[in-house]
Amino acid sequence: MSVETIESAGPAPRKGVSILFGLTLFGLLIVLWLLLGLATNAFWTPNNISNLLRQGAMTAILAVGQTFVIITAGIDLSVGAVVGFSSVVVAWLLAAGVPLWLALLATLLMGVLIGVFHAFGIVRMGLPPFIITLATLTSLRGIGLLITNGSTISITNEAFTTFSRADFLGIPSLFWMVIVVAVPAYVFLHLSRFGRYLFAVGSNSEAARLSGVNVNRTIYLAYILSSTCAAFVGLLLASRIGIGNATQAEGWELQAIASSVIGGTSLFGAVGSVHGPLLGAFILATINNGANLLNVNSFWQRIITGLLIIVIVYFDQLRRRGAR
Amino acid sequence: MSVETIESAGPAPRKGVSILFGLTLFGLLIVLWLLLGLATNAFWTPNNISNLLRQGAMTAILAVGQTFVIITAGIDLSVGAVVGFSSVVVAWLLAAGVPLWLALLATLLMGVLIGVFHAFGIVRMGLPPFIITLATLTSLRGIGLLITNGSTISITNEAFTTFSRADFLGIPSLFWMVIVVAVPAYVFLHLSRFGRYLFAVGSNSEAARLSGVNVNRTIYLAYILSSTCAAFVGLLLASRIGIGNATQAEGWELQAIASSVIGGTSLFGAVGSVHGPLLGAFILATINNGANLLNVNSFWQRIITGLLIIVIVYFDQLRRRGAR
Amino acid sequence: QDVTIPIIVKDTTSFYWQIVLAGARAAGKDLGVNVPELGAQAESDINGQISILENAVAGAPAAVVIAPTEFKALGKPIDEAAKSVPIIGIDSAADSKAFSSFLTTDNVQGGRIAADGLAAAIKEATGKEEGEVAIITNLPGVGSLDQRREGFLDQIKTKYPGLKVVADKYADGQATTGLNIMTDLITANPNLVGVFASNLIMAQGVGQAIAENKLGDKIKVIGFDSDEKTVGFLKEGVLAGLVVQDPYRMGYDGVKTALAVSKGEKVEANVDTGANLVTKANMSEPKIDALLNPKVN
Amino acid sequence: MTGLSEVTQRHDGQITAVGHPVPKGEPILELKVLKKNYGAVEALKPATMTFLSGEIHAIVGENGAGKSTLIKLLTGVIPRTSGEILWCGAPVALANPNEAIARGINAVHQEVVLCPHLSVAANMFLGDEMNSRGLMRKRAMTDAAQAVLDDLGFNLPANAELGSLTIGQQQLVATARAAMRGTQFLIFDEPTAYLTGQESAQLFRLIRRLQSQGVTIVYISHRLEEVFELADRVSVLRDGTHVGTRPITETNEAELIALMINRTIEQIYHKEHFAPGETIVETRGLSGPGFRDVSLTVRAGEIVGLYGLIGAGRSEFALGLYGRHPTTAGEIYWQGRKVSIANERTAMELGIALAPESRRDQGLCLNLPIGLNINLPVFRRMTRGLTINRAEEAANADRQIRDLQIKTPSRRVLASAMSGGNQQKIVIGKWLSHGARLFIFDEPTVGVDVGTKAEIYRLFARLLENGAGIILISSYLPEVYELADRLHVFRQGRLVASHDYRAASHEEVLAQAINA
Ligand SMILES: Nc1ncnc2c1ncn2[C@@H]1O[C@H](COP(=O)(O)OP(=O)(O)OP(=O)(O)O)[C@@H](O)[C@H]1O
Ligand SMILES: Nc1ncnc2c1ncn2[C@@H]1O[C@H](COP(=O)(O)OP(=O)(O)OP(=O)(O)O)[C@@H](O)[C@H]1O
Ligand SMILES: [Mg+2]
Ligand SMILES: [Mg+2]
Repeated sequence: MSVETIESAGPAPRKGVSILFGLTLFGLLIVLWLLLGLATNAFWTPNNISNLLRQGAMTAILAVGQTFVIITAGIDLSVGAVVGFSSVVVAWLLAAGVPLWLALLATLLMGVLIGVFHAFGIVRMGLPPFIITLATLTSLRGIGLLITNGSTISITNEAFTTFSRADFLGIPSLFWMVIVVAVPAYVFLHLSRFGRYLFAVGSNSEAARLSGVNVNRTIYLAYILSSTCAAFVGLLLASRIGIGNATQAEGWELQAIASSVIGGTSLFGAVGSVHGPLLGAFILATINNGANLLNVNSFWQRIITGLLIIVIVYFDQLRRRGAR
Repeated sequence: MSVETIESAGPAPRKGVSILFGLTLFGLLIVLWLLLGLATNAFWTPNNISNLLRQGAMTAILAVGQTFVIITAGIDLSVGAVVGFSSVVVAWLLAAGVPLWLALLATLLMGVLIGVFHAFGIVRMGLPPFIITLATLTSLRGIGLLITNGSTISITNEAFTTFSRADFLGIPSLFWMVIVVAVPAYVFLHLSRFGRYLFAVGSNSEAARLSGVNVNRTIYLAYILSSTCAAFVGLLLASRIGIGNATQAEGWELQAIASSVIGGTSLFGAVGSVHGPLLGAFILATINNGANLLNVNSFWQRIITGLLIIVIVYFDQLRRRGAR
Repeated sequence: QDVTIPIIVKDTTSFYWQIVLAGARAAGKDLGVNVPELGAQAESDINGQISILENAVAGAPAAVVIAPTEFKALGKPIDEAAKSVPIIGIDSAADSKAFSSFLTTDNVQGGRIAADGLAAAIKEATGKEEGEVAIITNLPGVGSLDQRREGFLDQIKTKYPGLKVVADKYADGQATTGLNIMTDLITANPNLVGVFASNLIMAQGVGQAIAENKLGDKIKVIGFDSDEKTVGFLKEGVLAGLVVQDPYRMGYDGVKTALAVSKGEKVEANVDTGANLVTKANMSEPKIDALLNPKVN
Repeated sequence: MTGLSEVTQRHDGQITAVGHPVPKGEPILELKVLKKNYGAVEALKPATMTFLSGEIHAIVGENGAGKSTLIKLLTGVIPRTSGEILWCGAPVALANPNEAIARGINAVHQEVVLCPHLSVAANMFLGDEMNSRGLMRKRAMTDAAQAVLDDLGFNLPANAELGSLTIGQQQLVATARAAMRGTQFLIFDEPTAYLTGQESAQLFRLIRRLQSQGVTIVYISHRLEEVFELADRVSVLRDGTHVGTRPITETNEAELIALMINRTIEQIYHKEHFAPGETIVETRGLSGPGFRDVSLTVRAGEIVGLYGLIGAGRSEFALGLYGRHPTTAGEIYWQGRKVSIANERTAMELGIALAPESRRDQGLCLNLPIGLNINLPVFRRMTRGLTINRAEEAANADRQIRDLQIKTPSRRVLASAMSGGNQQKIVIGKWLSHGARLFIFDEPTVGVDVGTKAEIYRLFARLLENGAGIILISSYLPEVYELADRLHVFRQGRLVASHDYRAASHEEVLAQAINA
């Protein structure tokens, strides 16, 4: 691919450039916010900022999880299905009278197991990540529909459903959850050696193996993290909409991947960060929020989103090439 | 990725093995058919075989187009949207009184242009194929909805709408269309030098370039073929459902990719064939047809489809490794 | 059970169609008929439903009950199918004269009922039929949702000149998107007094937004179809009303009629199974209660 | 000195707990009927060998003889088919690289296997990071890596991204990394392939230093003079069989070559002189990315050699001339006519062929068959109507495989399954079948065995005889020195000196390249 050529032709962004790049994407977000503030009075109201933070939160967490996988040159198409399935599992457990803490724990554990299954398929069965996660996507939706019999399970636990609406220190709890995920994710990816192994495996898995890196364990780690993030988002979704429904979160995998790539992750692996996908997710959320506030026709909204994705990623490419 | 390592560790299927592999996938299809024949009386009725051929046809054509792109180590996520969009375009043109032949031609030409746009984004703007085609996916649905104003356009041209139901020599016309696409596709991919160039670009675009291969033109070719196949399928769909509707064919891109991979295409590029995706598409169609005939609950159907994808690709991997 | 009568719904993954299937299942049990439950995986998947119809006919059943997912598109395939088996239509119409019998709710009428319900609720709250309203549609390109939207918009325009539609939004099939759109509408339109969420998923999402912002008194929401969650919202006053159809009866009577047709009995050509507005006031009436709590299992 | 000893000690501290070094001169690693099959290919037939503690043990053999296979078995990269490996007298499994690393067995592999996206320091510490309380000490690692590089005399920045370095520089990083870790047993698989004389000398000093610290060294090379300079003992592999081990003092080049290829070669640097014909190409003040103001001419029947250190700009000049990179100034005259070469196809149409420097990145489509690789430049010529003439395709591939003695059962085998030297032959073969007036060979004999090297040089002579001109780029001074009719020395992107055939001494040329 020509893209690959371009990416491997010269030195990739160095440390300083990566921070600069993060800043520039952040700058874009700020510019969007300022423009929307000028265009509509409603934008800068505390209420709307809260909404925006809530709306971007779930995609942001999914995108961070997805980024781990993409850095290893893999992909996880199942995350949307895992979100929907988790919402069903937690609703089902709560309806069966399982205590809240146990239901949450069990759902997260199920996320871990799905990740283990993916990595097993990739490492032991030699399946392409695309295929094994596509298969899980298909099957999980089926299992979820079977559990709910094609309908929804209401969640009556008040403590659980009010959580997503709550604020803490004036910031929506959903956004706090982004911080709760992003901070350890940052430490893991950028400061610990496991994060470095993710990059090494994505860059040249043979070299990593020869250096004594446990490549298989690294792949397990990446997929477990992705699925667990997705299960966590499933909990947040269940809390937010108060139901378990297996067909929810359809297409969120593509949104998560898009957020990650907008945030500078390379689908060829070995390039990515934690702050990038977060910014990517909130840029997408801002586009939607802004379009709603400006009462843009829903169809135009789609067209504009597509064009903006192209423009943003294009300028990102330009900047990176220029930075060399 | 470990998969990549496995694939590059030894020789990939040689000529003989590739035919054997094709045969074996073909064998699997035959086994499926025999089993279904035993399990249900309705399966081997001419009527049902016609249905099966019709039902697999559109995915098969999409999968062949997609395979060209995947061989260059790219991906085309837009094909489902192009199918829906084409159905709108042809319906719109026909409603505007454009003669049938011109409407068909214009729709195909639009497919070509979409492919050109993709390749332009990849080659000139340096965008990852995943991103540019994802953006087109989003925007095209928006444009289609804008044209139809969120609704549908009826097609009154009888000649056009009866085509998809017609038979020729006892074989459904839709299946003839598969042949019409597959035969030139086979010549192109396996017998012409351009096919070789696709493989070379997917394997190592720099080596291809230094060997005098016009890498950019090869990429243009791949994406144009994929989009044109999709536009062609859009025509078939419009003929089959008798309307233009921008939201049709949602998720068909994943089905096309899955068919291609089941048929032995490697998502890392440089491995693929024309017969593989055809078999993959008809295996998927058979699973659905059989499940319907056996009255399998539609939720179980999803679960089984997911599991079968894993099993089929796993055994394919095994055979390929064994063949070394 | 030698007699087979498949029922083909639009989307097996939605609660509404599960109720239809439950009715059909019950009829199958009562009448000793084998009833395969078929349907596409999304209401927008026209090609999928055509394939399923083809497959069902290939099994040589006694009759087929179908809820056509799109008016024009299913016309020809149904004509074709009717050549070999009798076809009974339920829920929505199709461009075909080949139906042996037809049991429907008129979705356009459903939209009108929603408009009436919304106007009444607004009047009850503010004393006048005036203000800004919005409509949120689950997905574009879905026949029944289009018809509801059309009926609603038409009724507002012709009968309630005081009501102004300030937003006409489409979501992507996700409750969360409905929720997000609604919170943004609340921000962007402080004077909003009413919303029509034209299917179950949107009613869930929009209801959640109203509940989160505790605006049940100020913004009146009419939903379409019902489940435990939306009935709960209705009780709490989060939703002002729900337009409910009688899916259970459609399924049950569909199979029953199909059996009669296959035996050569004469049946009524058109049956309207009706749509009703449910509000907090009438929800405990026995007839409505039966609609709200169908016997799914 | 500080950097290396510091780090080595740190690793010493970890390793000594694992294995006990054996007294100098005793067997440290023994192979007992060790065997490796790749499917039907017997890469290593049952081999029995002994490595003595503290020695420098060279291994030589033709391309595909099984040298790299042996190394991969010793480092746990691939599993053995049968046989036994004894480490300090006890059998060991060596089932994965970790096990080898834990015992202190390290290798610099033939193809540089590092992570291009990570920094030099990150690569050097990969799998063995410095941590404190679970977090990496990035600064400390960068400093330590820089100290080691400086100590070894490698002028490389530790915080640069590896992918931004040339292959040669990457090779140095791999060497530094292994040296930093290899405490007991260190294997070099053709380490000098991408190094210039000066760097080679540095490497040899490093190897001797490690030996004096008690490290056992295994050294694989196709350059016999290196073997005689360094080794204590030398083993020969032929077709996967161990045909003998000699103390270095009891053998000579002729004997080794005879053992390796089962026949004798009177002269490796086969050189025929032809009267120079018309000028094929002339550059005047050509500049581009990585090179500046280069003027030279190539005439029919002559070899023009380009010599320089790593990064001197020779490959960039070649790529510029070939149209891969845009040139920014200067002119190119092709057979007296001014031309502009905007892309590779223009160059090919004029009659230029380029066998590039990196076979992995530029030369080969590794996961495609050998036949397709050989035919890639000539498919256009084989097209009849719409399709390719399959018979012609097969015939051409088979002819090149036969002529170049590429060791493969079939043209359908993937290029990735070939040994390094055989891969190089595929790259050359593809340009021979294309044919041209001007051949640019960039490091054509990297990793190629003596026998084949002589074949390739003979091939050059045939090309010259047919009226072609050759630009030969090599970092191996003897090669360009012995072959080039005119030798140009590059330094920092500029052509700094030119000599006629053997007109200057080795020392002079080297000094000009280094700018002493
Ligand atoms: N992955 C593989 N699959 C199949 N055969 C292989 C593979 N790797 C190497 N071989 C074969 O094993 C034999 C030995 O190869 P090896 O790489 O050990 O040679 P070598 O002595 O290192 O040669 P060179 O001097 O060219 O590097 C060759 O015939 C080669 O083709
Ligand atoms: N695309 C580029 N743009 C600018 N400079 C480059 C580019 N590619 C390489 N260089 C620089 O050009 C110089 C010449 O590199 P080149 O690879 O041509 O040297 P060389 O003499 O062939 O040495 P060797 O091949 O032995 O490493 C190096 O300093 C390199 O970093
Ligand atoms: Mg070797
Ligand atoms: Mg070079």
